[in-house]
Amino acid sequence: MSKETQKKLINLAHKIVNEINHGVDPYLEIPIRSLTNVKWNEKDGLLRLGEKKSKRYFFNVAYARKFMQTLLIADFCKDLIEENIHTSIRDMYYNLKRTLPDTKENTFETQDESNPIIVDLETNLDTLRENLHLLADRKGIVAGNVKIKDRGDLIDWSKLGSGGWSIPSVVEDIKFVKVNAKFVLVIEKNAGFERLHEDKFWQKYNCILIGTGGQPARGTRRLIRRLNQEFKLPVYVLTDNDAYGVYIYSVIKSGSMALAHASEQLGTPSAKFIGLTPSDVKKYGLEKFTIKATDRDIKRAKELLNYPWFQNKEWQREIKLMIKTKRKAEIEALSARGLKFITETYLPEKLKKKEFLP
Amino acid sequence: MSKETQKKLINLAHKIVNEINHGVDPYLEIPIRSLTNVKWNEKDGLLRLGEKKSKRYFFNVAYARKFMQTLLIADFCKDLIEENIHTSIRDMYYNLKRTLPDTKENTFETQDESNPIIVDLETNLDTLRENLHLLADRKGIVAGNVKIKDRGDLIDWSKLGSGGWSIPSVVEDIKFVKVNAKFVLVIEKNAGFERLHEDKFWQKYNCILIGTGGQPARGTRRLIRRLNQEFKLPVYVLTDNDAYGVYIYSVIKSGSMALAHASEQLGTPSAKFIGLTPSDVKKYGLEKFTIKATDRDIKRAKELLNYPWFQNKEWQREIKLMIKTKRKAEIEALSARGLKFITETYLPEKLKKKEFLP
Amino acid sequence: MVGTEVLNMEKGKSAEQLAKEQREVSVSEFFERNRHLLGYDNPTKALLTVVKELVDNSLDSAEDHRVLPRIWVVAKPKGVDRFKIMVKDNGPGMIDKQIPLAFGKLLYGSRFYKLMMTRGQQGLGASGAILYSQLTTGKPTTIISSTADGKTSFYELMIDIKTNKPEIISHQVINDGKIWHGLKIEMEIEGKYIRGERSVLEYLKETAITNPYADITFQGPDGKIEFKRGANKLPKLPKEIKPHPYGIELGILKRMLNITRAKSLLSFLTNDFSRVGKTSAKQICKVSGLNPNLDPHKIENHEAEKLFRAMKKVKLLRPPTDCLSPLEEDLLLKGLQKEINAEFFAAVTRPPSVYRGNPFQVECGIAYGGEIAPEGSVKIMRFSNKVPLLYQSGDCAITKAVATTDWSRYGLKQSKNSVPVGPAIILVHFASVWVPFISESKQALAAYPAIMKEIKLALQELGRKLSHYLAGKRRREYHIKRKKIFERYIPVVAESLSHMTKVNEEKIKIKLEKIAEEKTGVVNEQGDSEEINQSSTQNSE
Amino acid sequence: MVGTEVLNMEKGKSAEQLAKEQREVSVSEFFERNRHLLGYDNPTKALLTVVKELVDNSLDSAEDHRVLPRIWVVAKPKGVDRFKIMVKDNGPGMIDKQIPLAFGKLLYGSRFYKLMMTRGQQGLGASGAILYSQLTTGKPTTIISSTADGKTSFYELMIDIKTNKPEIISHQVINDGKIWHGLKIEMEIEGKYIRGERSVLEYLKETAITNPYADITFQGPDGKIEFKRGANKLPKLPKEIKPHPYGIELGILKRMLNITRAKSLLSFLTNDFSRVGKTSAKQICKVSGLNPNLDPHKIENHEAEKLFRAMKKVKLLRPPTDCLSPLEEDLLLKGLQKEINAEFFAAVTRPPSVYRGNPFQVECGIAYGGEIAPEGSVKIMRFSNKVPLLYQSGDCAITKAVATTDWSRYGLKQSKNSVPVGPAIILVHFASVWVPFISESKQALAAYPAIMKEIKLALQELGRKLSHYLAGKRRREYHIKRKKIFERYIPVVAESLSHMTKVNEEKIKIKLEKIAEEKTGVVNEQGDSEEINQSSTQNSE
Repeated sequence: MSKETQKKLINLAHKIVNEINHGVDPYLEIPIRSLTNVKWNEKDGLLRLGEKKSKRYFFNVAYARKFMQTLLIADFCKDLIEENIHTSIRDMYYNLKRTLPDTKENTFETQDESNPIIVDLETNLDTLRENLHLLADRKGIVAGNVKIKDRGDLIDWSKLGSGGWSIPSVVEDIKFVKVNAKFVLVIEKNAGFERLHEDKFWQKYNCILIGTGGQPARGTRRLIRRLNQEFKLPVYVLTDNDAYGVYIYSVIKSGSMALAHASEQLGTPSAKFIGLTPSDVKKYGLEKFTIKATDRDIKRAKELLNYPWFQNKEWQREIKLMIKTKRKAEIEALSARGLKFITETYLPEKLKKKEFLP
Repeated sequence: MSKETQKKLINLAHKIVNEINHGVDPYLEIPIRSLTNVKWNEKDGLLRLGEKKSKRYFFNVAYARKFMQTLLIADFCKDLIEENIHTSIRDMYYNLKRTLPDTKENTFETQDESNPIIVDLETNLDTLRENLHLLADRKGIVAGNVKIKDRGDLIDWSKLGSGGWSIPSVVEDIKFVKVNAKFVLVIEKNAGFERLHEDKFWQKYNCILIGTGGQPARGTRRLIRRLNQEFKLPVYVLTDNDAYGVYIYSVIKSGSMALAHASEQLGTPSAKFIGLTPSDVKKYGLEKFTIKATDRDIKRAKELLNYPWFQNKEWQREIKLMIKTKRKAEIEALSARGLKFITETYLPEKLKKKEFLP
Repeated sequence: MVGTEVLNMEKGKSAEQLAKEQREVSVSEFFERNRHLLGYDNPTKALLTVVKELVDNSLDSAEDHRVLPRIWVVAKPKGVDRFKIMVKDNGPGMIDKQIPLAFGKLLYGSRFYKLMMTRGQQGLGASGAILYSQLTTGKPTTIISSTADGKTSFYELMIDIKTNKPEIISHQVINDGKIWHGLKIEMEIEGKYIRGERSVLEYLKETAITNPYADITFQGPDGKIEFKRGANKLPKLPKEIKPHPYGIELGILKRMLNITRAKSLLSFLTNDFSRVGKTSAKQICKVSGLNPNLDPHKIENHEAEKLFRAMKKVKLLRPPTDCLSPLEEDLLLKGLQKEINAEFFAAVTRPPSVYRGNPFQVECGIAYGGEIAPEGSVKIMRFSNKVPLLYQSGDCAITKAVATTDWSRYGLKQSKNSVPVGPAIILVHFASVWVPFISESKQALAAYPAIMKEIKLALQELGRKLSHYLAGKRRREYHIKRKKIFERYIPVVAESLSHMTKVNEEKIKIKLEKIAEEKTGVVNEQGDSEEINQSSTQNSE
Repeated sequence: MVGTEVLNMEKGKSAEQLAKEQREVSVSEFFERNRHLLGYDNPTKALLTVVKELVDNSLDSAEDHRVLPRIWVVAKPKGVDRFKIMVKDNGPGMIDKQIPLAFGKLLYGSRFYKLMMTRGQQGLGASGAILYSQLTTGKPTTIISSTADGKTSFYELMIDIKTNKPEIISHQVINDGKIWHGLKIEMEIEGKYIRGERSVLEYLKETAITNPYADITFQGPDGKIEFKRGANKLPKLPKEIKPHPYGIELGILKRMLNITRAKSLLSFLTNDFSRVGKTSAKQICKVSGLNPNLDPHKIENHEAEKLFRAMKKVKLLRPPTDCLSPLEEDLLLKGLQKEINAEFFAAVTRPPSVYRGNPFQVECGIAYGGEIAPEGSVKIMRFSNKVPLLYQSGDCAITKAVATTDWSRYGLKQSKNSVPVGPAIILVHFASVWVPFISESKQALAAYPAIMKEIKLALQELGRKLSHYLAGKRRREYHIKRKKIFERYIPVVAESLSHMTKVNEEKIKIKLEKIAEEKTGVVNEQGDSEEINQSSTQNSE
């Protein structure tokens, strides 16, 4: 994959030099990533980039700087691939930052300038940043009845004691040696992961437990997809009962606007939502343990209501309930019913009755 | 440890009942945790709680609520220990929250109310929350030439591929089977951990690599101390060059004000600071890759200047330089000198020349 | 002077031509043109000003006469933006031949020269209203009066603008044998009637507060409203005083020297000034280096200057303060209580003080709670010589003094240097022989330091009274709250303890309740400081 | 009226007693007491007011005389808070016998009755200053004048306060044969000299801007400062006009009917008003239902009202505007240019307009950039009839109009409804026969809708001129910047491309520079919209 990407980088450079040789204003063609050009593909259940592209000419004051920055990053990534090293996008920013001669202007002023250019390049070349040898942050943890091989090490996810395996940024090269599990349970919070891990939930119910620590990192999303695609494991997602939690589920399932070009690698359309739902609050009598939703929560929930993949009666009912009650609840609220309620009652019941949201 | 703590809880309850039986206003004695009562013990290099205590009488409007809350938590922890389960402090909050009869008042309104009461109880009983079976958040990662046994699993920290072992909240019960390393390198950032991990730095230099992901969690601090105490491994800390980074180092080394009662379990007084220092910025010509320090950074740096364990000419010079230049720099700024600069030049040179700050 | 600068001399006017064009302007013409100076800026304000000037006159004359004022006010709409205004009083009335001058001539009155506290001062009140009436409607004003001599005078009057003299449209004296005293004045004006702040009604309500001994009936567009008398006592009659040497200016001193009846400087000083006895007078002469026997009329310019300086140097008693007629706390309270429905009232009257040689006195009152709206800023009612001030609140020394007093110490919420917030009305009354208004519309007091100081002292005293009341109220509430707190927590504490110790829960509860009973019998305030700085500790995970 | 309400009748005053106390107040006495109405609130403002009144008089008389004004002003300290003020002009001078009345009597002057644009109007300027001088220093004022007749008059004058009549301290006419015209006035006052805003110097500087044809020399505590003449042209002489029917009030109409020389209503209407010809007059009579042949002196009250209403209904031409004397754009620009160091100047003179029957005209100017401080709010210079207004800026229609104009459209920064920010001075001149000040201190214009509208229209026109200038400036700067941008990035782009493709770096660079040269020859603005919405995409890791 990386070698192919390297070739694409060089071709891009040749195209531009060719234009310059013909005295033509050189340009970069970048797919538009705004609402107007991101569509949900109903067939595969993923957010996808459309066909609309914009041309960024170098000799246009509005784009000259971005044009220059894109070439800087392209050149940098070509070298990374050549030397076969990976680097974080932050390291890259520092490595490329320098002052333009006779000015006070830098090639990049802040990392906020270099981050979107990476996505520009990914989409222009139809590749992923992993193939450009750029790493995003890591934060996921995993445990379960799985053995893998990574960089020559054999790692048993069921033999990690009270700890877990910290999921790296790039999981492409992981080889699954043995996958002896029936489903994947993804939990938004690391504290929840620990609770379930302590109770050996993954052992009792023969599953793979993944803690995302908030919005899942790319590596974690990719791992979930791989387990789902390669071993046909069902994926269940457990988040807080609030708009943010539903959004996390939505991203795992259908991909995100910002990374629509990578949905095919990162999304898991068949994922199901196991909780917490607004109905659960009522069902388990947790009303007193809810928190007032902020205006921002409500605004976000209203946006969720319009997502194409939530156009079904179950989600419409739940999200509307969320908006109506103006309350939210954390996973931990289940502890009000007892500390082991989540592992001994809530999850087993949901799994048994197949009480999932689509 | 936990059983002993359980006994202490019951004794406390008996003491109070005894007072009530004698018609006396019952009270809790809580060591004061403010500046006036936290002292740095020069001999062992740790922050320690002093002797000052305050008495919280139940029949004092200002303390009645806290008194009630302390007993609720004490009773809850006694049960946890009895049933041998652990729980997060968030789960505990939800479990104990309820509305007082005939009022709109809850036993706890927010978690901000229950968190300090836990520390009250820890200090009153002279124990740690781990012994009360309460878990804090987890977020550290480790890799290196070490084999451990945890909950019956044999885990090899050198065979975790591109991932790492996620450090749990409680590391008390870990058994070290083989520790074949010469020192511990603690890194503030997970991205930095990954960079060094990819270059197999721990293998080349035969060390243990620990990523804290910001301010280290209690479990991570405890693990660092155990490696230092039990295997006499030197500990070197690598953080950003800013007041926050120095503070992280300070907490690892001497403990924190808030957890002064736990310093003996969490602090590593012999830890050394390997970088980034303000002098490094000059030495490696990184001036252009620094960031303007905020007023808050400067305020914090001025506070650091007064810490007793920084009363040596090296730290005074460095912190004053930080205040004077009003600049800070991230670890990643080293990438400006090349992506492998940190692993191939910066760290090896520092280690070789023993260029550490005390 | 510089010949080259002259352009078209043929077109320019010569000094002779210019001289011919000069002529005298009558004071009526001046005020007709500048009627905003008298408060007739627009129809809304004009309606208020007319009522105010006439009612102030009525109150002044009734007080002069030592009768409890009884005043009738009518404002009757007459087509678009037209009103007929009638004000009638039970004052002494006016003798027949005096009426035309008193009402048909501007700057004519009895009070301009007096150092004595009265409402109107400059002889511009009623005549100004008549001027406005004829300017906007062209109609004469009707005046009816009797002095309890069995005769009643009827006048229809206008003002001859060019000469500032009364123009009598009709005049009758009827020997009707009715024995009454009082005055009734009726005029038509251009005006607009509003409700709320700065309305006629608000003016009358505030007047009723600081004149609680008056009985006022108002018949307006919204029907009849009565402000009943709340006290049967008049404030003491203010006395006229002579000027104090500290308060006069050089120009006035020279004029006094010119017109005095005294034959010697010494008698001029002792007779024509307050607080100058023989000893002080001699000392002034000595300091000035002038002979005490000098004829004051012959004193030269440079000598007058020496005298002027000497008068300011010699130590004298403060001016007498019987020229002031404050309401006193008792009447002020009655006024507030009769017009405002509140739970607490207090009033403070300061001793008289002096600014620039002028005696003045500040009093203030507060009404708190009850039906007063708890939201928004405290309402400030400002008065000078018992007259409400409705405009220019922001520029007034009273508002500034209220805003710069620290009310948070007395239990009201307040942002720094702002009017406090809460369910209160604060009233301040400034009484003086010479009120230092910041403009002729007479709606805001100038913030002289001496005045600001007195107002603030009065407000602080008032604040202490409020604070005392609120503290008592809080203390009572605290006792109840305290007991409730313990009662609420006891079951939880008992349950936890019982669960841990296996001691009977009910037993613990009963014991605790007993201790609670003992502890809440008296307030235990000293306990609150036993735990030090608990809240400042941090908690990091 | 209500017997029981009488308290201590023995102590009260009878109507007879009260009547005896009444007397007339002279206008001088009134203003002595109320001198703040004339601008003598405090020593600082008083010094400014004295200079202002005297200089305004001098400018008016020189313009009347059609000479280019040349004015000398001296303010000489005389001990603590004392100043000697001298103002001398080259106007027509004043004939000897006129001098005492013109200066020694308040409300005496030539301009009060005229509908014509002049600086002073009410005959209170110089005499008010003399009154203030004698009140604070007790000294007479010296007046020296000649009318180019070979004689010079010398007067020492004071004002007799009780009678409002001149008091001549000394008088001499010297037959010196010198041929000059002009007037010199010298007085001593209590005053304080300050610098900066609201100072004598600021007043003179602003006066020099709107009177660029005047030459003013000021000898003050900081030495001699000259405001040199910048134009040799006087604005046109304003003409006196008769009142317009739309602008008068009922009371004034009645007075005019009373004193007219006309024998019939028809001739009254055509002779005594502007814009009323025979046809209009007949129409007015018809609408009012009055006989055109009626003797105006015999018109009754109710008839006058009918006439009044008819006058407002009949359609008439706007009043003539030759009573106005605007500066016109040319002189305004010269004034700004000679006193302010800026990079851009513009001026706008609006056509005359009318409010309430009074003709008025607005003009404005702007100075931008150069030495004007770029921080803080734009400085607003306000003028009425060429006289600077230095106080009460916040209350003035001009300030309000500036704040409510949207300057961000014209290139100045501005928060909503605030004075804009930037390196500019905005000048607004309001010219009218009758300036609607909000108070007698004559420092702020009332915000009548018709006036606000005209000022805003003027400012908008001015804004467009500024905007045009700034757009040109920006365009020039943009061209340069654009070229520089490409030049800056070309080496980086060339290096990256060369590194990736191995094509010679220098070659790529030269080609790119050639394209840049072509592209920056003309501005390519259409390209800026080619990429859609790029910046709104998010980036999540």
